Amino acid sequence: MMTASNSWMVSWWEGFGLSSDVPQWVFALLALLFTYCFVVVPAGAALSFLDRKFSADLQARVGPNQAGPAGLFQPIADLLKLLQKGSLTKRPQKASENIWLSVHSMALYSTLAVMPLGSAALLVDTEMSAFLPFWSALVLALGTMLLGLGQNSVPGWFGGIRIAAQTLAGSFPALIALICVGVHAGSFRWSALAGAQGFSPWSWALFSNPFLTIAFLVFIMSGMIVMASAPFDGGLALTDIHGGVASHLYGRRLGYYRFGRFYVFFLWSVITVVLFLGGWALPGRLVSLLREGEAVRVLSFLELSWLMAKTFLLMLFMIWVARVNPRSRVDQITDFAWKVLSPFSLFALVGTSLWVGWGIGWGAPW
Amino acid sequence: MDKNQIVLKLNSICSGTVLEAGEFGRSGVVSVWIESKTVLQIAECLKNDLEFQLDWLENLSVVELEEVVVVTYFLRSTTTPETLVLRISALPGSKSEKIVFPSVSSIWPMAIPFENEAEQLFGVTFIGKESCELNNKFLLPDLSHGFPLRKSFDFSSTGSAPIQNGGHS
Amino acid sequence: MIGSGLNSQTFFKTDLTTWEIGPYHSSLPGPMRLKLKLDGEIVVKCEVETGFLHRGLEKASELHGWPSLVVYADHLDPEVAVFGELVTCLAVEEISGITAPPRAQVIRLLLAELARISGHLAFMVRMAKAVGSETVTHYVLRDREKILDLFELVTGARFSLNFLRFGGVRSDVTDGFIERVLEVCELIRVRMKEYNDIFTFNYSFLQRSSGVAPISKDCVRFCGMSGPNARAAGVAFDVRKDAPYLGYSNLDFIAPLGRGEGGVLGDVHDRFLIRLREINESMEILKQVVERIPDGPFLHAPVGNDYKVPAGEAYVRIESSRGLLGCHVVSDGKLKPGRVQYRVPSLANLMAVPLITPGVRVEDLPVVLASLDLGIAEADR
Amino acid sequence: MVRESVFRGIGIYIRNVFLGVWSIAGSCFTAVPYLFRLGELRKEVTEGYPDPVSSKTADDLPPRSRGLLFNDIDRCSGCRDCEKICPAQCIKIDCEPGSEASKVWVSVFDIDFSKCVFCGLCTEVCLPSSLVHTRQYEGAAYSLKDLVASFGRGQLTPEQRAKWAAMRKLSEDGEGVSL
Repeated sequence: MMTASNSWMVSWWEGFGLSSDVPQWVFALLALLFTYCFVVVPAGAALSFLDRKFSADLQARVGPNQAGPAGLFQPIADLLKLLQKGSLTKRPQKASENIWLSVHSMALYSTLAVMPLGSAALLVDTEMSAFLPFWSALVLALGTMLLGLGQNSVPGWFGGIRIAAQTLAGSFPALIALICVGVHAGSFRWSALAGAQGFSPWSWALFSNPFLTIAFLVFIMSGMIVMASAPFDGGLALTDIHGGVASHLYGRRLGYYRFGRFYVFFLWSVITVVLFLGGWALPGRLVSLLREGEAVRVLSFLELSWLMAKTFLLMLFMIWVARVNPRSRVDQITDFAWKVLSPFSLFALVGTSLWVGWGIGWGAPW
Repeated sequence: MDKNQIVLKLNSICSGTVLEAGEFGRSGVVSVWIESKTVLQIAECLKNDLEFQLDWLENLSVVELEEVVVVTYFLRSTTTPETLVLRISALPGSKSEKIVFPSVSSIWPMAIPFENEAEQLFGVTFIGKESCELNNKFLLPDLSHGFPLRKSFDFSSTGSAPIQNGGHS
Repeated sequence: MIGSGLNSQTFFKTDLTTWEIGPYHSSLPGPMRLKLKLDGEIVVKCEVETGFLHRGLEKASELHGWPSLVVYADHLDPEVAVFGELVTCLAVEEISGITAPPRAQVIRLLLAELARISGHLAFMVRMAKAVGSETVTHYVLRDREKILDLFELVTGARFSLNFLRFGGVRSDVTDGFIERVLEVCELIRVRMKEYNDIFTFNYSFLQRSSGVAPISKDCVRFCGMSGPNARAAGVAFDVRKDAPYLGYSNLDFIAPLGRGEGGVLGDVHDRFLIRLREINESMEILKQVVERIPDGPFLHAPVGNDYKVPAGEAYVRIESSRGLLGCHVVSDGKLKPGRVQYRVPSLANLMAVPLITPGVRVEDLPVVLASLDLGIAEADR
Repeated sequence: MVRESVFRGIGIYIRNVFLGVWSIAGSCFTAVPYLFRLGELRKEVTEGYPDPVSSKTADDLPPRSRGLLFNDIDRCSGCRDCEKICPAQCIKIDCEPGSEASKVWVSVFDIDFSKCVFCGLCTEVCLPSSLVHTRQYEGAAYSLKDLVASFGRGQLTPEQRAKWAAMRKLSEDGEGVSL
């Protein structure tokens, strides 16, 4: 499945002068480790700082400025503070919790292989690769629900049930919106999806036809519902059910849980950027120049950083909506998902297929 | 409704209940002392009678004046500018003996929280109190030390001397 | 009592979940306990237990001399301390037959209205926190600081002012006070427009608050409620209008009533809007009064160690930011007060909680409790 | 219920969706000016503490603000008025007769800030106004003992006491003789 020729790992590997007859799974494992350690974790740290600074700016506050120059080491400070927290009640660690934690994280981070991080960085590029990342969103929701129900306390029970209802309601419109993009791009391969969009915004799938704009909005909102991010975080609400699902977590486990939620938030934003906002497409001339000069590493680095820039902007947009608006009730969230998002996503699907079917010209210039 | 008319009317309801009628402090409001047995009938009449229509018990305050425990009902009407102060009193036997009054919560339901408080702080039990889902029945950590708001309450039993100033020099 | 006839109790034969929200909980406005019976997420029965904050304020007032009475009245409701002081001073003045000089009356009125605005802003902070919009919480707290700075300028403390005395106020108003009051009024007028854009007419806040836990007129009559909660249900009773004190009678202002914009008269949205309107009314009062502070003495006579109040009793009521606050003082002519009893609006609001919460969802419980503006400190005394 | 026409229902539905999105977007955009600090009203207001630049020091506070108490012992007449009026009874005074009849030696004048509620009654009652509120507010301490501020002049040594007693008797006799 993995095309060794353009795998960027091979070029890195030869860069160090090592032989390239190593079995494929070693490259895959290294790629996964590399992506996790040098893309996902730094993005987590950077975004946790940006989120706090950005919310502070929104709310006439100063934000973190004590840890390091202008508060840059705040993520590290947060991590250290979290790790040294202990539990007041010496609750015995249930063995089942450790098993659950490991299984949950394996399932959650398995979609790293499918992460679309650049034209050369595609480890898995199958016909269904656009649908695979949904797996981690649903696993997170399942894990959160089990976490809540396993707490055998009333807040936990409420939190778990709310997360389940919310994820069900949110994933239907998200999948329909995804199909719209597939209809527009012709296939669900990452390379095809990204290839259908150029560097300039007019060539993005977002503006290629009005129905895809609706699909974009539906995809973002249903993503916030599936992830239970701020305006829709009834399940984890601090006020009425005491943090609901995660109220009994502390220290390392709480940090793990929070990073799991960040990972899905990050993954959802990367997918949205690749699907709708032109992914890693760089100007054609620059790409061809680098390709001739055999500078695959520089090309993949530039593509990755352009993708990350757009992803962070999109995440800040979501955080902006989260910080300003009040939280909705779970029945209002599920009503909103079933009665507003789903019809609009179906309407967008019909529209896009008619638009592409009748071949109305001014779509994406190939 | 000036003082005499009120006294006449109340006496007509159950004869001889009005012990004394006067003015409440300097406020010009009529204050009527009645026997504690007839509180329910008088309250019923005050609320439903067309002349009074005193349907809002604004405040129920319990005071201990020279060993006499006085329960004061401050009545007000939501329809007419009519106000009245109704007072009943009793002499407690000893420091820890409870006084019993009929409860007016069946007529004025807003009296329940006040009666709960009076029960714990003054030892005035109101019989026939309506049940209510607001219970402020646990104001004091433990009720074994007597009734705090009575003058005869001695702090030695609670083991902590009170901070007090003024008036003892 | 539950809306639809079909509820899970009859259909699935499940019994009700009981859940006790203990004295400390992030959704409660103060230390109180709610014993809930839940059918799924909908509250069927709710029992409120208070008394956790009983500190024997009235007994303490009896143990100390007359000057300490004002210091204890501050802590009746620590958030808006002026009202406790005002009602106690008016009661003692009525017993001893003295009246505060006109300048002191106007200063008291100014401080009362500023405390009302600060109380309503604190109410908005609790509402925004219950609904979960962080940004509004920070904006409103920042604006309340301006009023607390005014308090510190005039009285020396931000919350427990200890500024009113029997027969007037403790010291005169500093000269920069008048400009700063007008400045604060102007600032709040600008901010109110901004709150309306960001919070009041926000669609999801409308969804969270309209039609939730309405208070009917007979519930107001049953619990003897007063203040903004009663006026939101359409019961027009305001002590400043019906039993004027401190010269409120010659000021033109209106006591706003609930209009049922949220669909049902007296629901959470009405209670929220009425407090915004009351902030505007208080600003109008401040503007009318602050230019025409009459000059003259600000204190009848200094209050010292040997201050005695003639024997007698008095019951006085004022309109605090939570409702009708009454104080019954009995004096037997000695150096210490005989008995001080406070009639508190929050007791009536607490009595209404079990009546309006059946049928409310668990998620809306914090919003309902915040919308009633319960002062647990004054309810338990 | 009369069945409304479908199109009216759709019309209301679309209007509600548009209304919702418009008001949410509206409230989001009111927060944007804060992002770029536009105008005087939208600067950040939190102050770092202790921050040399922005945090308030004692003299930024208004003149009347009631901070920690200070008693100028030379002007204090030892009249104990403040001790009597204090609701928290947190002032302890111990006086001894001074070198002349009119003078008083205040040996102990302790204010226990763990009990003081900063109500200001003592400063109001103090005739020589030697007891005043400073604007200092940093009163944190590691133990309850450190919270007690003492302004007294310290116990008299027995000889000192005897010497002053003799001086007082002398001045009394002096007056007796001159009469």
